[in-house]
Amino acid sequence: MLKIKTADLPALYERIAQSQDLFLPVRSAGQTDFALWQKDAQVDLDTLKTVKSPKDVFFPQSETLYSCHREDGKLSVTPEELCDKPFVVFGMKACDVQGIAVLDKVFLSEPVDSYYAARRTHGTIVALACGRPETSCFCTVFGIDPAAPEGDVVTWMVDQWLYWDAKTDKGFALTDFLHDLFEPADESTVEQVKTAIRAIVKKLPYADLSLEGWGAQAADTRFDSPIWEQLYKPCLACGTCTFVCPTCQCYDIKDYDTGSGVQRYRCWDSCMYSDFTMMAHGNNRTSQMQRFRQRFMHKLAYFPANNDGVFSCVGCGRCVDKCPSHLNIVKVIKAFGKED
Amino acid sequence: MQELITRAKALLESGEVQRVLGWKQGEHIYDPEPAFFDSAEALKDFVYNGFCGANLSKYMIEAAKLEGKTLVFLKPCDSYSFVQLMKEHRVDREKAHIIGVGCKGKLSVNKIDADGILDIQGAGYPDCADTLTVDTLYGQTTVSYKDAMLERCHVCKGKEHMVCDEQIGESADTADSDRFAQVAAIEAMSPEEKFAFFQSELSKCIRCNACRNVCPACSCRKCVFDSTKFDSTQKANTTSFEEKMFHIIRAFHVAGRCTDCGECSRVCPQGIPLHLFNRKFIKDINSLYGEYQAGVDAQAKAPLTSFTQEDAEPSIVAEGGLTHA
Amino acid sequence: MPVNQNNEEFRPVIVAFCCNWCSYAGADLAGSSRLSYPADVKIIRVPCSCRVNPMFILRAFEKGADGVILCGCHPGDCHYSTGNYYARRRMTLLFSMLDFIGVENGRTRVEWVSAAEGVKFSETMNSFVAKIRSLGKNVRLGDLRCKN
Amino acid sequence: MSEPMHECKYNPGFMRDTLIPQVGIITDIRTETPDVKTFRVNAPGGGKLFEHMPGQCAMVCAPGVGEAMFSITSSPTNKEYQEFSIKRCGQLTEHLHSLQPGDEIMVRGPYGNNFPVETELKGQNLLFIAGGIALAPLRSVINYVLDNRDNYGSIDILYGSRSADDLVQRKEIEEVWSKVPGVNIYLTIDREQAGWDGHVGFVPNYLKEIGFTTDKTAILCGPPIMIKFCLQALQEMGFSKEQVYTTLELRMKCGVGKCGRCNIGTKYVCKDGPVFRFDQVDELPNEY
Repeated sequence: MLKIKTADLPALYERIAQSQDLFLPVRSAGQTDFALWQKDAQVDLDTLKTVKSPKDVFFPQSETLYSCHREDGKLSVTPEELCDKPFVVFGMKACDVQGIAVLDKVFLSEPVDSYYAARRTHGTIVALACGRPETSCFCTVFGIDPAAPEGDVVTWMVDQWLYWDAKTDKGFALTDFLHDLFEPADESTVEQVKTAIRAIVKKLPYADLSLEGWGAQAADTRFDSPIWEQLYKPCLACGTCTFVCPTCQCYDIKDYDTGSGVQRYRCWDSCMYSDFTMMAHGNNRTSQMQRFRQRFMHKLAYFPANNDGVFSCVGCGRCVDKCPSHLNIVKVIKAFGKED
Repeated sequence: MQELITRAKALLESGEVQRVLGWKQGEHIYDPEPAFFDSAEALKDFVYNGFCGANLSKYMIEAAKLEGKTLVFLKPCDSYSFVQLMKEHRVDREKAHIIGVGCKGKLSVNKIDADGILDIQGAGYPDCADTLTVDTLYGQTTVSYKDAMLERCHVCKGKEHMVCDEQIGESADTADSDRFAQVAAIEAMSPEEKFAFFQSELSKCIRCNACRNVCPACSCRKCVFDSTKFDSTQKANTTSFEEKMFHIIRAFHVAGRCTDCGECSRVCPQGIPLHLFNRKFIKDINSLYGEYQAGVDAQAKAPLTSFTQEDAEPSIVAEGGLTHA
Repeated sequence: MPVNQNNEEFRPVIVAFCCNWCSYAGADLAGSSRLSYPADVKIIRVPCSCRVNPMFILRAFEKGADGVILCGCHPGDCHYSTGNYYARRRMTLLFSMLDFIGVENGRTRVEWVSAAEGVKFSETMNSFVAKIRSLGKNVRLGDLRCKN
Repeated sequence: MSEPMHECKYNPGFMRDTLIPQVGIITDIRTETPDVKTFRVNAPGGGKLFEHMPGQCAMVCAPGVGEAMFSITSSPTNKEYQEFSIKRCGQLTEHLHSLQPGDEIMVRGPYGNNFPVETELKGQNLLFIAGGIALAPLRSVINYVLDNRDNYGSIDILYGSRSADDLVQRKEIEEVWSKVPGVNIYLTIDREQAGWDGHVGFVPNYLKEIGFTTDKTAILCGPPIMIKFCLQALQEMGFSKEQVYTTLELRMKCGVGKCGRCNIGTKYVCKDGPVFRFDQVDELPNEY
């Protein structure tokens, strides 16, 4: 276990940024999101939840897959270069790290998505334990411990110190590179912090949320429930919940004509959008109820059925905070809980 | 609040209305959701408090397609949207029973600077406190009601309902700042400053379309941004021009129809002050074509569907005739 | 850097939306009268100035235009009697919005050019191109993806 | 392909990411019906773009226009080229119909599962039922089966469309398929038409009129309404759902079960389908 004064963190950022890209929570125009560190960046480790999850470091909201050019009637396809440089993501919370584990199940399963895999190979995750969990947090429901995240390096903020504990080879390599910035630390301080965090988490309003009835079996039992018809009504069919979610992975592939060729890019898409399943001969989900149901059934039933019971929700609570209609996965889970 | 429930029950039981459109108790005081209630029994979850900011007018477009009458609760500013939708023939006045509900300013939990908010006292209606007491996981704190109010309430359009069948509850005019002050402040900036301001605000946009979908004026069956005929990339979030195009066109398409209800800014997950675009159009319309408030009069001619022969030429912009008017 | 340093080198891309009945005919007259205007101007014929949706203007900029000009019949002379009056209001508001977000306000212009005004058409285009040359390349409204 | 080939580090067995298409040349276009054309596609250097199995699909893309999934209508036993029968019904198909032989498009695939021609279907008597453009996916199976005639029992093909002009691959049906021993062809059109002396009537009704015995495995493909009534008819005849195969079609973008569009229940139609047996279809939630 190592530690560094929080006042010295800018030196740490600068050191990392000398040799690789560093992504961390940056405050800009009043909101905090993960962004590339620059000298004048306003790093914000106090905000518990960035608006967007850090998933877009690995799975960007929009990325070019390849471009096509036509010359003398001949088409050529130029694939976009894959990420080939190491980078660091600093300050991911336990739920965000689990979010990446969920995305891994999608993008690293056969056939592997090489764009995503290249970023995963080159990215080092420095996780940060949650100092002040929020009302909307319910990660423990999914077995996540916000006091001890997964990650290549795990860190804790205690008073004026950042405690640093490398866990993997990537984490050790990064620690070696920064070793002169640290001083040795005592594990017991961190243990005390962990205990304190776990005590707060127990008191969270959603701490006792029950997932009973969800999981693989819900695919059969809950699809036809009349509850959906009640639940979806306030849904505006916007994509807020999808785009702030650390596990939503649906994407669209589209063309952009740059005037000197066509760039084919993929961008996040939302199953909440009316045209998500629209094709030339019709749409198989014509009502918002069906689209709403698809989102939650996918997270709570279909995904676990295909992935050994792992839910495609990590309880980060972003949708709880951000839904314009105050509709969210907690209300969905609870609505079914009441009926059983 | 009890008065609202009693009246709603009576109307449901008499068969005069088939359903009630109101707000439903959430998990906390600060997350009520818009909801339809089909029975007197369901109304046990009905809630009306300082956090019921959602404008229910847009839901009336769907309600107009249902059998029978819908009872809807509209706050004074929501009623402007309803009148505008009547003007555009998107809602059916005959199928709506409107209760004009009082409003003393609506709150945003995002404006309360505290972690782990569990409960808030003083946010009820009609009894609201000047100071809200906020219980959090990390202790108690207070915030003044005014400081927690939505932006739109600081430029309140007044206590009058533009349309309603009956009125329940008192309203308060909560305006305490000039509606166009923010717009004027930006107009006074240099082009470089203006551009930098909007670049930093709009680069946060995640193109979730919440601003569009919540907007009572955005009621097109098929939005131009959903058309496959455009390659204007409905969902790509790039920090280049695309966001600006989206937001300018979004605001332009509602120019002259926007009642300035402020829902776009309320719902933006990134806290982008989207109302600035709409309000800039309103300010220009007022100064060029005469004062106009959408949603006041369903018969009035809208500024972008009318003209006079003496209208200003577009060159007025380059000549600086608008910003210094 | 709003002003381009090498004005001689800079060949701006100008899109001119011209109404079919007056301004396009005016452009024709300019051509047949051998009045010159820069080849940088790309004319797009529209049935009426009112046909021009704000999206057309923004998309022209997005795809690389450095200046966009809309030409229609003089107020009162619209082939469809009132189209240009509506266009006038829309463009005024749109230009004001562009100014509001920090786009140099000389990049857009509306001129009324009749079928008989070949000279005005050529003068307008010459002066507009000169204006855009002095403003330099459009960096604020172009899509980054179109820059390569 | 002009650029050097390196095996993709993350996708052993692939040259590059599965989302990246290959350039293909349209070498022949046949007009089948007023709104269906069959496109023959070769690799730029000649030969096939890839190997596939009957029932599999591929993404056909036109840069700047779009990309969509089409079933490969040619049989894998054809060693020279691949074919796609495409009906004009949207933006992309409109564009494809405007192309000429020699034009280049992009293709990626093959995607999805295939009809179990080498396993469950082997040695079986087969009954093919198709309506309209849906002959496209079945044609690859039919030709595969005919080219491996000894491996299968009797073959019955029931095919119908709106009119005689809308029968796809009519020449091949009449000149090739009908001449193969042990193959019975039943054609029908929806309405009477001058010059047509064959059967008139909807496919499900004709199916009942013929009344097949249940010692067969049926492969059913067509518009949803036809599928519904044909399945009913087959069940009335005594067929079980385990004896009937079909294909599903949903909006697809990635083709590899990641983009989420064709997700229905726990299945991704692009990856787990498009071929399903009816007892499997029954397990899916009812939103296809």
